[in-house]
Amino acid sequence: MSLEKLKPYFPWLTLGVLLLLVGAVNPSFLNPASLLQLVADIVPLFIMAVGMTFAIYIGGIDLSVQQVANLVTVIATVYLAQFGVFVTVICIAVGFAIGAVSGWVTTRQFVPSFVATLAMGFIALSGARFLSGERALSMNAEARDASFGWMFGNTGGVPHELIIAALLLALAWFLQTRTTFGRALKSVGAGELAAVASGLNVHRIKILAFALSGAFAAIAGLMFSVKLSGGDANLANGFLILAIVAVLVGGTPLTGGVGGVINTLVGTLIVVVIRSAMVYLEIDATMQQMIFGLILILAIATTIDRSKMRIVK
Amino acid sequence: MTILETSGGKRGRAAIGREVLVKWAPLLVLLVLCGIFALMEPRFLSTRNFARILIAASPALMVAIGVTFVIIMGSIDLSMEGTVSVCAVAFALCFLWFGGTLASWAWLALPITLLVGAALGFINGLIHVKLKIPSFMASLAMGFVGTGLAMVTTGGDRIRIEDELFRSLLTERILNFPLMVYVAGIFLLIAWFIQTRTTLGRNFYAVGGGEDLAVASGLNVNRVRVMGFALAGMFFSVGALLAVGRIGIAETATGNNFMFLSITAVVVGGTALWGGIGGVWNTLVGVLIVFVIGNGMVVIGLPGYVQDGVLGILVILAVILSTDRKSISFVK
Amino acid sequence: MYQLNKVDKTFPGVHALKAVDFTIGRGEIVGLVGENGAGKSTLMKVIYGAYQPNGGTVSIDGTTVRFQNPRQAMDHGIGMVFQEQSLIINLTVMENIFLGFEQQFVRWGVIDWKAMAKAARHQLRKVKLDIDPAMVTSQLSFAQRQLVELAKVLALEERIKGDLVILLDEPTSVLAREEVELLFSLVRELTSRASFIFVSHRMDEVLELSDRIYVMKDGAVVDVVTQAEANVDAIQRKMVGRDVDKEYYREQLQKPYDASKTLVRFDRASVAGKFSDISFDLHAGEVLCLVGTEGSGREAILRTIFGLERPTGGTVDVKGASHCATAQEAVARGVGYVPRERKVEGIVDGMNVYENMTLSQMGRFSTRGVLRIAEEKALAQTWIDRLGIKTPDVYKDCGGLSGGNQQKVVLAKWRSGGSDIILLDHPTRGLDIGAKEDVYDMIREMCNEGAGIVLVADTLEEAIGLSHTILVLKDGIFQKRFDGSPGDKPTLYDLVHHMT
Amino acid sequence: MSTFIKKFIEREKINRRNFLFASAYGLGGAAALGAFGPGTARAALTDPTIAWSYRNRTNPYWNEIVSGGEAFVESLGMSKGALTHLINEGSSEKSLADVKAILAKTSGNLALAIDTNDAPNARPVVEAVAGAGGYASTLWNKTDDLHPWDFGDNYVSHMSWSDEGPAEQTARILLDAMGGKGGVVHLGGIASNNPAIERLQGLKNALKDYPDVELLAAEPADWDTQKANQVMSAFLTRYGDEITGVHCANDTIAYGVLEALRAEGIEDMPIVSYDGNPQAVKLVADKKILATVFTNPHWGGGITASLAYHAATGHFKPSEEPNEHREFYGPTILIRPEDAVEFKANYLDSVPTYDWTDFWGPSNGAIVYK
Repeated sequence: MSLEKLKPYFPWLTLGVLLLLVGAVNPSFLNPASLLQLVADIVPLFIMAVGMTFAIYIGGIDLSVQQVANLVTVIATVYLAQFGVFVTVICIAVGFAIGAVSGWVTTRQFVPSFVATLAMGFIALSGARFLSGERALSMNAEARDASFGWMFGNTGGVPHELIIAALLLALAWFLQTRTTFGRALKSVGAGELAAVASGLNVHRIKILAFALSGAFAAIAGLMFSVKLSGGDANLANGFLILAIVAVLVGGTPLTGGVGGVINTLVGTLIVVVIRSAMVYLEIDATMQQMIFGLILILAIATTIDRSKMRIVK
Repeated sequence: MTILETSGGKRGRAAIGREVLVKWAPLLVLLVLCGIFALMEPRFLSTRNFARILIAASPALMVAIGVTFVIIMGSIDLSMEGTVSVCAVAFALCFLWFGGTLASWAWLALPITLLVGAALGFINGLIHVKLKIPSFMASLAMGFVGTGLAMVTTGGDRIRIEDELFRSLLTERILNFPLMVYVAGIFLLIAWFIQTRTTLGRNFYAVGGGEDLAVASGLNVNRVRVMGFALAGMFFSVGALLAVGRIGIAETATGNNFMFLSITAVVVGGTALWGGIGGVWNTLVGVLIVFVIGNGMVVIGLPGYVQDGVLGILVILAVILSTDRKSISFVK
Repeated sequence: MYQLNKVDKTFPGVHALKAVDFTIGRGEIVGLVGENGAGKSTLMKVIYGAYQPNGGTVSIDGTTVRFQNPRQAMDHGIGMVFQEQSLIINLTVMENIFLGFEQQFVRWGVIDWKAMAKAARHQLRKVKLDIDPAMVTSQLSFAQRQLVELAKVLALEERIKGDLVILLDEPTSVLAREEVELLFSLVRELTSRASFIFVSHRMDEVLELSDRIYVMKDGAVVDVVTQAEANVDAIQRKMVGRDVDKEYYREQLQKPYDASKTLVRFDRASVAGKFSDISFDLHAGEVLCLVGTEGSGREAILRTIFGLERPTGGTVDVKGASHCATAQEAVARGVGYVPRERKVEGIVDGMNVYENMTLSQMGRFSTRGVLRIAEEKALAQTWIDRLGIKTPDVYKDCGGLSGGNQQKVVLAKWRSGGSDIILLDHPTRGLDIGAKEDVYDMIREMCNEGAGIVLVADTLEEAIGLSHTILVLKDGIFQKRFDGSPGDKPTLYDLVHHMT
Repeated sequence: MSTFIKKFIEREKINRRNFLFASAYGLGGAAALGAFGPGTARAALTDPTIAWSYRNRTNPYWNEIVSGGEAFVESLGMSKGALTHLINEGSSEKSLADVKAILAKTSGNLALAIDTNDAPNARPVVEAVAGAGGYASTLWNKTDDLHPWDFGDNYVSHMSWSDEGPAEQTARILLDAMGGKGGVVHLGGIASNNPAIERLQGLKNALKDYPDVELLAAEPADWDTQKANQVMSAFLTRYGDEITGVHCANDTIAYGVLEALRAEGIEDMPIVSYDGNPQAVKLVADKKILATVFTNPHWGGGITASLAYHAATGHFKPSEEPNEHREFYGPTILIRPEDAVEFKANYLDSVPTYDWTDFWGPSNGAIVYK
């Protein structure tokens, strides 16, 4: 097999090598039960990263996801008692709407998505701070268990969180590969002008991509909120950079049109392995960030496919 | 994040009016904002308040100018938080080691800090160019490394710089403005000089305007890129010096919040993220817009929880107003 | 005196240049022709230093040289004027001229703008261009930019000791005829300063300008002819290895159109700033060609039909209903657009053959948004066979196909979707002769199937050869209409006369 | 020589046991996954890993907490390095993920001291630790409906500080210094943090007795020096000379305020703060700050780790302790200029040696919910 053919598998190889390296130093890391738990714990982050993939896939970026998730933790906590499990609908609708506005500002008003989504994030943050009354709120325990208690059970040893993540991934993958929308996304990411010249409604597709990113961020926020049984305007802090890194390490470059949600799965796993490995290998906490950065450079250098990048900017 | 410009080139004379308007739009936005805040709270419009805004804005201006050069090249640099932290810590350690006052050999800490910043930027550029990693990711990772390095160096401690001579950056005033504002002004002029009068500065525009074309013209684009990142790193270190001068403390957190702040400011000022357009004066206006909004909202007494949202809306509006919509077909 | 001696260049799996001998003397203009893939562009890249040959030698005035990059070639007086515009439009004219060579104007680290402007004016005078060197390049016309490029290359003159060799790669492709004439007379004058290598698809121009012509085929030089002995037919035969006769444009296949069936009607239509008061009817089976220079309004008319521009005066009807408001609507109503920038607007580089082919008609291959991919593949396979698209399978990334095959994919996209108003913008641009003929075949075929075609042709010959109707435009205003039935076609002169 | 070899042998033992656990999981396969961890059946742990999870190292407060944790570990005869640090950088997600990772690594053989970064995060952290058979003590953040006694022994204790009272005390000192009239501004912490809310409330309580003092504004400065600096600058524009006193939610905010005032050449503004960081104590001694409140983070950091450790090793059984031993307030010491020198000598220049098994001696009574 030539190097060229192996390229799409570089992210997987990187993940495998990382796992083996860490496992070689500390075999208990490869314990299947703890690995499964490890993966179950990053489900909210993963879902957010999957959503972000849509924005990056069309060549944009969505920096509002973390604040959308923050807002959603507050909404979920405040309205859970009133609406029960249907609070999900409100949360997703809010995420979708914020994403759609970001998309509209980007496509129709020509504000680069970097700035447009950052600014929309600020607006979401304002909403979260207002709605929470600037306090950390906790969910009504009975209401939480009644509506979302099932989320933390197991079926045949598989945590339900993982099943949700798998379903959402399947949905995203189906959208990406099997629907006209997914095809349109790809064409916009790889050749926006050709998409226009083929009569696609490019604006609508882009707005929808950002809206989906927002909706997934909302689901991530909701799950995190239920998991933590509460919400406040800072609860989801720390998600954003990791979500971006997960998408990029997975091999979906910022230029768009390449990669996809499966790549994001690998990327998220790589990120989480690096992070947990720090704990396993007892790396001094003050050095972790530096080492994370260095490994990140290595990981990206090995995972990205440069064949479609004529110019590296 | 790329953009395609319409293959125009035949913009008629009639379009010039609009172009001029777009060019000056950020400044207009700044003036209008000042006007609105002044109407709502007359105290906004005082020399002392402008001094306060400028004190707050000076470090950010330096960082934003640094990243402006990189953005003009069509790249992006997200390493500023790490670089600023490392430079602040390096400065403080050198400064204290050399004697702790500018009157002694400790002044050496100043050029050393600039070198540290430039070196970090240089490494950043090398990773980007040599490993062919897009600058977004390379610099993001380098940012982590920088913050981590500052953390390892200090172990999380804060280092106080008590030297009165160094702190005169903040305490000594000429014509109601503290020295650090003038220092920032001088570096702004230096940046302008680099941008307009040096080969390197002009080559940034060449790379941003058409990298493959620049290569074909025999330009060593990789060298220009690496130099651009090094120059950015040097300006980040100036930002670090001013940040330490303002608070008197160097710590890992010195670099916090500079990333989104500076890039927002650059874009609000009218420099295009896709490269080739804009410059340091745009960045000055952009930084001022962001800080005037921040200061103005507190001055007119907006509740805290509204401030983030208003900032978001105003930033979007400012960018919309300063975008030449006719010249671009899509933006990502 | 520049010389290539038995130069070889191989890439993995490809022998791109086979023992090529090439010489150019002082003040000479040498033409270089060949089909796409014949090795022209590889040869050029070797000459200006972008590629390093695997075998053979390159020598200048008898001294062997080896360039590692274009910059070293420039230092030896070899400059390149690129086919695509290679000026950086956000820089000033003088910056472009001296890009990469600013050091000569730097005093103590500072660029002396006055000195640079003075030097730039000197260069611009060589090409007889009287513009302010401090102007931003984006404000120039295409023709002016071409001259600036030439001036930029000529600036090498003062920097190097030896003679200049200047490569002109398709310099006329964006120029109107009048501008081409200007360029040619300039080049002839400049032979006192430099020698030129002229590369073009436009055979008549090569013949007109060159002292000698190198003909390439399959990576080798198959013939060198002098201007005196050259003729178009002979050269084309050498290039393709077969005859290219009058049937080139398939005139014998041209059938009368169905005048009773109007597809598009322009009635005193205008788009402010682009064209005004244009009237015509496009009928089923008709090829209507818009002739004019760049900016004469040809492209704007196409864009209007495709819903990308809105008429500001008069009416535009598409199939009896009002004009299309958006491109989506146009596509839905059967308009297909084959853009000039094939690689950017025609195909999506990064998507495979079937994905590209159904891009405009995904609705027909999906149920409630879910694609029926098996049907897409079947469709693609059908059209691959029908048009003879050279691709290993339907999964091939279109970015990796040759230009001709890319164009066939684009045409298949519209034809398979049943579009019956086809807008062709320079459909044969950059294609080799074989691929061009295939495109001509397809145009005839579409007409016979009842489609109406609006064509902006790559050359005037093409316009004359292909069309039933020719509209000549100038500065957005209608000049003259020709009806070109076979045997009764307007001449080149007729068209040029009204265009300029 | 002996300690080194002893540690080596101990470590080998742990690794061996971890390895056995790992094999058990491997063999058990999917069937074993459902019952998460064998820990619930485990009564006491031997030689548990001691970990401290906290926000960051850039805040002196957390450095003090950490020094306490390290002092405790050293008291057990181990080196400082034996304490595992988990830094969450202000991310609840990372906080939880790190806890899960270390639980998996140690197979639940863990004594964890933690501030969970955000109150809602406390529940999943405690549930995870309890589920794996580890022992946890929390500091500062937890929601009101979460109680150690609902988790048997595994959720050992929660310590917090009632900041309202001390903040009211400092406020009174401030308001007296202002002569009982004029205007005061408050610069708070991250708005949703409990201490931030309580410290502002303390000021408001005090203000009731000072009708001539107006609370001009209260803005969050996010515990951040730079942000505090900017907010104070803007306050100076808005209120100018109306400001005659500044109430800061903690010391790091006070530093920013002091620098903002210094830039304006204002040297004599009455300021009070909170936390009692060494640098702040020095400023109190210099009368730049009128008062700060020392919460003894060194002790807090040590005792939280100690509680978790000693419960884990069976030194005491948490479920047999009264509720006020499981949720209690930490100590507070008010520092004014006249106390500063003595305080500095007692607490900062030479850190007192604490008896880390005197769990509740310096504490301040059971936590009261409103």
